[in-house]
Amino acid sequence: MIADAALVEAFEATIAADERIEPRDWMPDDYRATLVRQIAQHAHSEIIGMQPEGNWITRAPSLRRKAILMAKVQDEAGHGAYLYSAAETLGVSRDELTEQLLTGRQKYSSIFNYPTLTWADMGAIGWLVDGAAIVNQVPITRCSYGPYARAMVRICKEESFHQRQGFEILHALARGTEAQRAMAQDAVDRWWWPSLMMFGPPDDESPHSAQSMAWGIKRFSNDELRQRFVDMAVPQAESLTLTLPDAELRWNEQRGHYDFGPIDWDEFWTVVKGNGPCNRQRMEHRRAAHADGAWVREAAAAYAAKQDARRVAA
Amino acid sequence: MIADAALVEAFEATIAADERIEPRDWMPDDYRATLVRQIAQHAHSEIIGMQPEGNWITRAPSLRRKAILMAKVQDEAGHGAYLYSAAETLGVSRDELTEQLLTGRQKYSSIFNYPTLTWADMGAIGWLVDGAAIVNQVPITRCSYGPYARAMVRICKEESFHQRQGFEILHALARGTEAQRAMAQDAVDRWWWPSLMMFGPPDDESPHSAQSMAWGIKRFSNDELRQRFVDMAVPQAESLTLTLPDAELRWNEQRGHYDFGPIDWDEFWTVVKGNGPCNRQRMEHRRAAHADGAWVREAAAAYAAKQDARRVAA
Amino acid sequence: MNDVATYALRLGDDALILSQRLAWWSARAPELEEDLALTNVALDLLGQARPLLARAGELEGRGRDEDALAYLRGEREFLNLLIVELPDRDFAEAIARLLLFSTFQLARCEALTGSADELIAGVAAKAVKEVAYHRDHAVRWTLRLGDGTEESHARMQAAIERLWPYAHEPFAADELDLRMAGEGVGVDPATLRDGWRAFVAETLGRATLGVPADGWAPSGGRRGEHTEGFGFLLAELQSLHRAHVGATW
Amino acid sequence: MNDVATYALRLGDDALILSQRLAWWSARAPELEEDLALTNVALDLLGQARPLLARAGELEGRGRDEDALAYLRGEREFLNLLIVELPDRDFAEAIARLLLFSTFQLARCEALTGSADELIAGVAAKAVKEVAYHRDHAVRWTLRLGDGTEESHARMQAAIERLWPYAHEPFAADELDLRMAGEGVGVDPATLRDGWRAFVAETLGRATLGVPADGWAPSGGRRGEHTEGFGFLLAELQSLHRAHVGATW
Repeated sequence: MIADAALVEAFEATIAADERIEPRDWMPDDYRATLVRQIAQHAHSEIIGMQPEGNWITRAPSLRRKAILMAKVQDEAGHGAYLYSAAETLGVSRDELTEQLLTGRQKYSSIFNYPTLTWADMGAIGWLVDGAAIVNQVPITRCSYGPYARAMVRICKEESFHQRQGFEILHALARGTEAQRAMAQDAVDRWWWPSLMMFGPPDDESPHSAQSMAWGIKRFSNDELRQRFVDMAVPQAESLTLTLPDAELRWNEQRGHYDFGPIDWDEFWTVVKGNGPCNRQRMEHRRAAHADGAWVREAAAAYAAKQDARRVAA
Repeated sequence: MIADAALVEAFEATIAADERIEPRDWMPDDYRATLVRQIAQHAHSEIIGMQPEGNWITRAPSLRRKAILMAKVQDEAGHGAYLYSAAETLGVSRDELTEQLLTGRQKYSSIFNYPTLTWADMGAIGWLVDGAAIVNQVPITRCSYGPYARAMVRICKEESFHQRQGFEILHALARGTEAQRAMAQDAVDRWWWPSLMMFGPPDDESPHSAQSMAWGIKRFSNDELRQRFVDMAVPQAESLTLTLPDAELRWNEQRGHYDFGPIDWDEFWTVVKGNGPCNRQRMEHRRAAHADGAWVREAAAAYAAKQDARRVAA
Repeated sequence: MNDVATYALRLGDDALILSQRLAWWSARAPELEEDLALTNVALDLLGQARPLLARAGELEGRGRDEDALAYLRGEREFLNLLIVELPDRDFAEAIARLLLFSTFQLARCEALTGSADELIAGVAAKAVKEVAYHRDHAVRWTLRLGDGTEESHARMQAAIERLWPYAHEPFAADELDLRMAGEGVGVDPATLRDGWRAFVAETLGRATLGVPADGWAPSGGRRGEHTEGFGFLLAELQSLHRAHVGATW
Repeated sequence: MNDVATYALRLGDDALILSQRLAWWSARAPELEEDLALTNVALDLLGQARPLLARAGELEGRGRDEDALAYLRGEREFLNLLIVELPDRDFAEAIARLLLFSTFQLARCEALTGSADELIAGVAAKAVKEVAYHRDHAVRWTLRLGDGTEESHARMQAAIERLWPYAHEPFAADELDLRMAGEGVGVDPATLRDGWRAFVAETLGRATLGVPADGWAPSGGRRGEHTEGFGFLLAELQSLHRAHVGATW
């Protein structure tokens, strides 16, 4: 089917005016596909992201921290739910998306393929990983696709709450015992570089970015966002009295930004391609939970069908 | 088939002379059945008895204690193996006996239906439960059935080693911190009465005992053995500086024995009938281990059959 | 510990330990909405446990706060009912436990809103709404599983059978319960039994499930005599806290 | 810690953690004889671990004994290989791990009998016989499972596939390994690889099992970067000891 010229024009005018495309509006197939891919990946990241933090819920070191962590992991499930709903407005069902995740055809953020080795990782994930996510996501609150933009407003609000909680965890550790302080530094050492990788490959190797920018899905380049994150993180690290594991990190008066050392893109691609420390574990866990729950979902469907039939009969 | 009078006479003469009946000797059906029941119950007790102590192997508080406990639980498996072999000399296979255990047609000692709640229970089980077992079993080293008597010689030697180790655990705890001492006393409080029940119902309610005595399978009555155990345990408790939970316990000069309070036989029968704290758990655990291992046993059998076939073909 | 402190600790331990068990379901539930729902229940329970433990520590007067009581007691010092500490072998067991326990807990909370101890009364008043939701949630799933597929029916029936023995302990009043009921602080749980039974039986009936026969009725939680799995639960719960003696988080 | 202490700790941690995992099989093995056999292996390994940890503590000179090292280190301080810490999901995995690890361990023990550190040499000399038995045992079961039934073949192949990625780490020498090899205390594990591979491939072949393709090769154990399950193993192992600070047992 060839798109009606008037529809194309309307779509482009909406984009140009920085207004929102809504589900019932006409949109190009590629625009739709790009959004589905991106929203799905984002939703899957929330779902898979529950695992590394969920790993510490039963062992949280105080009841207050336990409650905060449980609520955070629950928020991630909630974010996953909003985002799947946003994707559904584009005509894909949650079942299809789940299938794409479980078969590995759609990705989730590689950051969740690193293990959480100590409690301090709850702090580092909150501060750095959620921090990077916020930098990535705040521009999406102005995304051209309405449902995605609106989901992101709510998500960003919660994420910033999470980021503050992560910072507080590290803050308490950094001012705690020698062992706690070492734990905090170790976590930051392990999570810093993977967090920088969250912004994706350098601009000159990021093929889809230009089109996404043109469509108002993406607002800033990977490298711009990465720089923004570094500039934000460095003074925060100082206030935590923790160091960032990069000897080349220093203020560049001329650029008005922090310079930082080269990123190990080999590691990035290794993890993206499935060979990070936890890729297999995360997928196995999700597949097992899905498989273990099959009989429950079937029961719910069977019950609903029976209820419908009873209603009709009555 | 009516037994030849000469065979009966030879059997009775052997018993009368306090000599041993061996597997190839003729014996009355009831004698055989009694022995099978008793040896099987004893073997099953060793197997089920691995669970309450196995429960603490991964948590033992020092590497030395861990090694001792692992070796002890292993000895129990070994005792089970000897005893099943002894029972096999009477014409029942281990598979049949396992089946009888798993279907609940044969019993195991009720003492293992109590839970091990703390590390001190490793001490109390060694000291009291193995102690009671030894008092029960030493006379069986002179049992009229040769294979059972010989198995028991070896078992008693190891059990007395275990008893000493249990005593040592309690000794260390009783001389340890306040919390350790409390843990030791608590364990003794919980295991004392169940240990007294291990000798079985009072003599006037123990119907099978007379025949077993006549056959030289049993040498002393339940109450005689129980008294022997109490007389042994009281001074040991004193040397541990722990108390036994019986206000009526005192030396009776006239009898030359310790008097002790009434046993709660309702509790005994409740547990025997399957309603102790852990009856279901012990059986479920054993059934699950057996079921989970089925494919392994089948593989071993299939491999052995293939090997035999290859040998024949070669 | 005095009576009221012990009573608060019992209530708090029930909530804390069930919360810990339910937290296991995080990222493991059969569907996303259920992950959210079970975590909600776990969070509600944790929210109930914290002030109750704090109250117990305050009444005890030895300077133990909620964390000291949660993280630094041993197996024999926890006073929760056995039913809340059992591990879930499948989703049906999680639902069966929630049905049996929350039906009891709701009745207990309703009674405790009038407690002479203000903190207990306050926690109960807040918890009534929460636990009513837990019970509704359990009922909805009991119906779906009981009257769903052949497999779900069988699993749900098995779960109810497995948990039923542990559903007697909550109603067995001991002397402390009776003293607390007498003083208007607590409630005699035996008085809640008929209502509990009626509700559970009606729910199971609607779900086409049978009410198990009464029989074995294990107990001991209130005396700190727990199941063997409980020590492993505590080992996990307390591991990090105990590894850093005296640290703050 | 100095180099030799760290080296002894690595060897000791490998043995300690595998022993802990194998101990799980107690009262859970497929048959009684196997319960005895797996416990034997676990006991041998524990017996190897103890003097090695003690030696590490002695060389460190800060007064830590075998128990301080086993019970009072955190997740990031354990230096065992990842392969020994993985939980067994079935008996095939227990056997696959024992085959892959004990074949490596035997070669390492043989090399270490000539260690310049007398304690390490002594432990290795004693362990050679024990580990040869472990390997034989693993080989016998690999044959039975691989060439047994269709199910056992599939399970054993799956177990080998699952563990294979973790079989690379033992041979990846780091600087400490090379220094220790240079000083005659240790062995460069890379030199053991060909022999290991030949033996394992031949065994798998006899068992009608395929040798997996090399690929993903996780590592990190020697730097204290473990799998997420490891913290739970430690929580259990250390729970009682940590609950009683300063107590003797």
